[in-house]
Amino acid sequence: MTLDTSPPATSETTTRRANGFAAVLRLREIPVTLALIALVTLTYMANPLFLSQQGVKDLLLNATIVIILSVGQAMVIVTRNVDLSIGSILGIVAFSTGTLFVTFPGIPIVLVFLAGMALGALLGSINGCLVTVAKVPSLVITLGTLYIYRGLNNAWAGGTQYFAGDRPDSFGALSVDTIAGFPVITLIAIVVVIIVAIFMASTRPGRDLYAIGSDPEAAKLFGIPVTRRVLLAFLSNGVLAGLAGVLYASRFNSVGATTGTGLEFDIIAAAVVGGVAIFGGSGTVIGAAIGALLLTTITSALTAIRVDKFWQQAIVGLLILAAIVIDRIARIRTAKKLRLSEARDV
Amino acid sequence: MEFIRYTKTRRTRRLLAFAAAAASVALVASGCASGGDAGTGGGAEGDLSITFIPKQLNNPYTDVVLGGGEDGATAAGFAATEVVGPLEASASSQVSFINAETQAGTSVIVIAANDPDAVGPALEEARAAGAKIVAFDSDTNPKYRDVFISQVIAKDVALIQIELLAEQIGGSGEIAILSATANATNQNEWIKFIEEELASNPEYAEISLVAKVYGDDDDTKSFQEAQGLLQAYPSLKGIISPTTVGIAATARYLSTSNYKGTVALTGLGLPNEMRPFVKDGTVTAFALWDPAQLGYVAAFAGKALADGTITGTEGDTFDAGDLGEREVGADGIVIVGPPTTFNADNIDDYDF
Amino acid sequence: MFNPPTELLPTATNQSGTRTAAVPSVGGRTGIARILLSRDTVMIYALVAFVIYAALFIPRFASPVSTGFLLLDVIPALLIALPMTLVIITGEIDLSVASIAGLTSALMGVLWGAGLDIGPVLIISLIAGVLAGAFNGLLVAVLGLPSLAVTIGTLALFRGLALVVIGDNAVANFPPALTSFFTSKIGGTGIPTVMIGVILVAIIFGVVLHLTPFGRGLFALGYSKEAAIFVGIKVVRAKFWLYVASGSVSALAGIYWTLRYSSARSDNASGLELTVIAAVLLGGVSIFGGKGAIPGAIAGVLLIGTINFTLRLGRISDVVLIIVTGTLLIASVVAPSIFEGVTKWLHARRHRRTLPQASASGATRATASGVQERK
Amino acid sequence: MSISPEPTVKRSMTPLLSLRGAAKAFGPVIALADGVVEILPGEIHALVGENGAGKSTLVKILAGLYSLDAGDFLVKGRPVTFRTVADSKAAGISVIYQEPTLFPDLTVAENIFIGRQPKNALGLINRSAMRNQARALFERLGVRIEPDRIAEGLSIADQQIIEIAKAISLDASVLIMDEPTAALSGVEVERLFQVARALKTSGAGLLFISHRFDEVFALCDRITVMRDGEYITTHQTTEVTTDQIVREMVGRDIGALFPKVIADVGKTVLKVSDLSRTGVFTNISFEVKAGEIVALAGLVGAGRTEVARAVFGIDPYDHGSVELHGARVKPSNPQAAIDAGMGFVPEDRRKQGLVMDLSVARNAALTLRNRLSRFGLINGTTERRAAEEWTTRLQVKTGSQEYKVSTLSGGNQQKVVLAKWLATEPSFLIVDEPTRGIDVGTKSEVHRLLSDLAGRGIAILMISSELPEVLGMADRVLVMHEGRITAQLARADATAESVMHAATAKLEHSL
Repeated sequence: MTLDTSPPATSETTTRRANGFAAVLRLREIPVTLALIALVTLTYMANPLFLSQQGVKDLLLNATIVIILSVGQAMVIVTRNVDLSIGSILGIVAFSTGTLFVTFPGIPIVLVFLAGMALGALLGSINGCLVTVAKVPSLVITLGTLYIYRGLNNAWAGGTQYFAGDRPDSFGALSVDTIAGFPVITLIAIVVVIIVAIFMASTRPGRDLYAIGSDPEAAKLFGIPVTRRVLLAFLSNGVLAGLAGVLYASRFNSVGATTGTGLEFDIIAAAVVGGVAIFGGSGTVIGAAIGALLLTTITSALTAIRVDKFWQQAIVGLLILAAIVIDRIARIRTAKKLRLSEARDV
Repeated sequence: MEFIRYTKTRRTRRLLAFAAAAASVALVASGCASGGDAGTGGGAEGDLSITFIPKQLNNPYTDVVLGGGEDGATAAGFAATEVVGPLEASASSQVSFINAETQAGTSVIVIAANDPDAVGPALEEARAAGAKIVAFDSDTNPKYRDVFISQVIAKDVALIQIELLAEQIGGSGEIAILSATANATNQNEWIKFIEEELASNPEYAEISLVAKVYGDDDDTKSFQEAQGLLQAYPSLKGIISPTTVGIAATARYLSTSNYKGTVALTGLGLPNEMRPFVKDGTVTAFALWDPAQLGYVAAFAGKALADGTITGTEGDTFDAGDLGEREVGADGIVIVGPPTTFNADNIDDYDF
Repeated sequence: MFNPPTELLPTATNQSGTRTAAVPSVGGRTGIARILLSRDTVMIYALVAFVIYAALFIPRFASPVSTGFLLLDVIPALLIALPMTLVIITGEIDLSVASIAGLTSALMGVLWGAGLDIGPVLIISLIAGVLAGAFNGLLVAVLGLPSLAVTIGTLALFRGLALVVIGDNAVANFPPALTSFFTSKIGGTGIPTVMIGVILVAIIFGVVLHLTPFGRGLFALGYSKEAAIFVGIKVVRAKFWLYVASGSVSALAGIYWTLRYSSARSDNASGLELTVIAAVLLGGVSIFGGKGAIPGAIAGVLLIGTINFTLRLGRISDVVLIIVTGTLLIASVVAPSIFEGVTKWLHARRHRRTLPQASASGATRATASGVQERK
Repeated sequence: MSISPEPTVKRSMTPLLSLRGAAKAFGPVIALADGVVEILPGEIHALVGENGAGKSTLVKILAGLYSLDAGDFLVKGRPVTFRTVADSKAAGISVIYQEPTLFPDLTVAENIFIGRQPKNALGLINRSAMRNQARALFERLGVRIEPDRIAEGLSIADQQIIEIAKAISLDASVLIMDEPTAALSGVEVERLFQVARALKTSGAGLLFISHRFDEVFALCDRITVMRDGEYITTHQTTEVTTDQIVREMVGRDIGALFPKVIADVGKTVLKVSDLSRTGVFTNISFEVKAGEIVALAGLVGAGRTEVARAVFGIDPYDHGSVELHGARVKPSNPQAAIDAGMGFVPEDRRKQGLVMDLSVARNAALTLRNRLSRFGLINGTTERRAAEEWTTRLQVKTGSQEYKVSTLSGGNQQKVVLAKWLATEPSFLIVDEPTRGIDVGTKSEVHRLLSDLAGRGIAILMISSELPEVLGMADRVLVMHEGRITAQLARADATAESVMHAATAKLEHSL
């Protein structure tokens, strides 16, 4: 990963005012995109099968669920909050999906999606309510609900697991069939990313989320409905975690008590790698999605080039640290540039 | 065979767990519940109690084993039967459960060890307090237990798997193994025998084992390992997965990819999990012993140990209820029975 | 010693010229009442109450055996909770502790497996912990990167290195004398011998936090970094050494873990970070920094440990434990807010009743300081 | 969306805003007992009063942050009840706080239009329209700020301008400015006033809250005085004097605001030689002698605070040296500076001077933590006693030493800051804006204290943006401009003209 390519983007800001804002945002996504391209290219050169039809499909499928979760998490992180409970939400929704299909054979798939997202929304909004009403940091609250939701999932599921065979073939086909080379569930993820990206970049409530994360006190003074907006972020995150839970049930074989355990840090890592500032206010969901794609691709790439799998986690760790450092460097450069342009103005 | 009862117990236990969870959100309630429960768990003088500690609760295979275990315990005449264990299979998490059982004065502890050594000191303490230790499913270091109830003769399991696969891939080509965790005692033993057989049996001269990967008995991880295998080894002809989680995850991947039908898969699986994959042609045949028997025999072995009928030395024999008499072999190992092969013709006859 | 000069300042000439803003009643408690009602003291009451309850009503709980098993179980969390308290008080966090413990354990296994003497093995493993902590400290304190993100990174990195070092192997053949020492008890008390060391470490951290200038500085630092700099607190240095301390103690916990279970594996202690943080927060340490105490944190760890142990004695599923832990954690942080909210609401109601007539007469104008006089 | 106030000015006598008998209590504390204010169209109305007089509460009521417990609130003749900030905004009221509240991560344009960004046909935010409208606003205000840059790093003056632009774009008929000039220097204040007058001409009403009487008299049409949460009176500016206002504010006559006593000047305590930090300040050399108050004057951003921070070791410097009593002070090490005998009362009391959530005692003893420890351990009793010593001496008004310092008034907080530094017995004290945001009563107390300290042989370096304070208190005035010392004036030579000239001369050229 190098920094060499950022200067063109920065100089553009000064010359072309019109694109300034977008360029600043893009800046944060450039390193991760380049890293992704480099990774894919190198792996492809080492093992051409990596980009075979099946290879690409697998890459996309692996990333799909993580992408959806990262996008949701990015919405929460932008408001200077965090949701650690998503793994538990995903687990409980995935299991409820399995349960629905078994309990009501022939239930329309659309209904299952809606039910999963509704359950996710409920769990997400419980997080949101606790965070906004009790005014307690989300890290603590969602650490608590991480345990509680997981406990409920365990209590509910016990040793029961539902398998792919318990679900209709058409449901499983969502993660098998492709349209123009893209698996159906990946297309769902892409649609989600686009919708959320537009929401975050180009609607008033979306921009409010950035304002809240940028300075919560100022947001209150300014009259932004902070409580409602933060609640919205948690709720949306819940909905997306719910969606991810349903898709998980479509893609993987078994859903049970431990489904989705330990996902939380991977998802936060994906968002951070994608340039979402951990203290809120900046970063985009596109970045988070690319971050998710990068992290899942690394896993596949290392396997494909037969690198000792023990290195995998260490490399992911290094990548997260690299992302943070690069983000800091970018920030310092931007600040310096602004100071210079200010000096010229005076 | 008693597969039917298992389903019932599973549901009952689930209900119990749910009720307990609901009741205990209030801390006091949980304390009360534990107080009430403990009375039965402790056991009166002379009554024998048995506790099963599986690798992990809430795992379908484990549930079948435990179902058999509970039936066996009742049949063998234990006054109290308990199942405790961690929710995640980690090496050290079983220790505190063993400790609690030691304190409860449980007569027989039946354990499937996540790590052969990590549970050692705790088991020694339990023995010092008078408990008999029966290892089942996955052995501890032999010095820490009285007997080990093995599914089958390890070599038989290895041979049947390689035989099935060799048949499916036509006797030649690259194969790989997708195992559970790398230090699971039983897995490694089977893999060792598979490797030896490949090296020594001229029938398998054309077959080469190119990779061993580990899915940690985690569905997602096994799934991705399977996927990685096929990408890294394009000419792979077949996969052996000697673990129920691994084979199901791999089957799921194969059935959803275009490797379906071109890459063979076999190993050890639960018929209920594997049924759709056998029916859709992803898997031709796989093997497994009857897991319920494993628990069943373990309970009877525990009873015999507690009664003093056997001590776990080679040549000891004990009555195992419906399954007749069993003999303790070398190293205190008791073999349950031969593995069964499941295929499209017979899979519907089984329900576990 | 400090010796102020006498009679320096006449200053403020007239009392009425400097009207104090009314002092709100909150925080009005003094001295002993404040200590008796503080968040961490309440935690200690809760712990004592629960232990008494368990001793009375849970069969087999009241025995030295319980003490032994319980303490052996909580020692790793107890150890790590100590530096974690200090780190959180400065407003930072360290999520990599369990990974450092795992890395230490893996390293011990490999070194011992390679035939080194146990002495060097222990020393090298401890040094690894120190270095891991220093690496965190470098990134967080020196480079000023956000600790939450950094330690999520090192959480993965250190666990990854543990895997790189030992792979999927497990090393178990540590000297029996040593491993049995780690599970031995002091006489018939049931208290594990290693608790002596743990208590020593706890005292060191307690003293450093509560009785030294450095500790004073940490509280100030947690509230306001700027203000801390102005009184000469070396922010970078303080944070750096806290992370080193955190790494070192995590390494100790890793060594303990390895020898107690006599098993060195890469996945040892995984997930412990969340348990520790939950316990520390439960013990009254504020995630915002600036607030907290070592006794409270210890009480938090012991409370969760005791509940855990009681549930196991009663053979109640871990499911209950996770739900109880989560609920306690949320309740402990939400309860004060709700309490505050209710108090405010009650006040507001009382005032809505009294105020209209007050302002109508235009005369009542009592402020809390009560020294107002109108001219 | 229209971004300009109504072009036609209707001069009706219906007040834009009128509040009578306003009351607000927090628990047992009555913050406002009888608040009265009335703003007419085309008027700049001043609200003055000591800290704790209830001004901030009143502003927050107008802003919709607090709800009224009692009182009549009319906007353009109609009674209103504000539940949220949005209600207040909808009624045409805009508030600019002392510290601008911009979102550092958002762009300038977005900061202006947040929550009501122009939309395109699809209902999505139209960025180019937003940018153009922002640019148009800045043109009207006669300033050049790039709408697409992020707000982080903007000067306080620019941030104020953006706040004003925001208010204008809201079509606000009432603009409330809570001490907007506190952080501004002369030129910037003048620019702000121009904008304010322009708004007034266009028919808006402005409420201006300030502690600086020169500004109040220069700008405002009427002045409302408050004291102890109550309305006292309203004057036409032309019919009243500063003295009278001050009397009404404090309810008594106040002695000289600047009780300067010329002390005997002793030997050099602080010697700064050739101090430079690239891009911040260059070749700074000066001395401060025992018993002397040296003022460091200049515009905000001239580098005054930066020099002080470097001297005290908070920031590094590239070259040069700092000597105290002839011995070099280690750079970048505040503890070394403290040990050598320096103290620093920083400009931002809430963020830098105090740890707001700690008790008065802990705050006051924070500087002493090393000295109070024996064998490395601190004795709580000794600590409290040491803290009490100085807070008592400075007559800090607090119910208990254990109260959080955040519960004290601004003036008393500043006394705690002074107490904690005086407790270290400094021989050299830096005071940065020592009376910012403090009421008149405490202000003169602080001035008396500084004078007294100098009289006792302490060398004092005072940074101040208030010219009267500089001229009234200083024995010598150093003026900084763009990181350099441009003038050194003796007390006799220091006049408003000479100081301002040195502080701005170059700037005028460049403009």
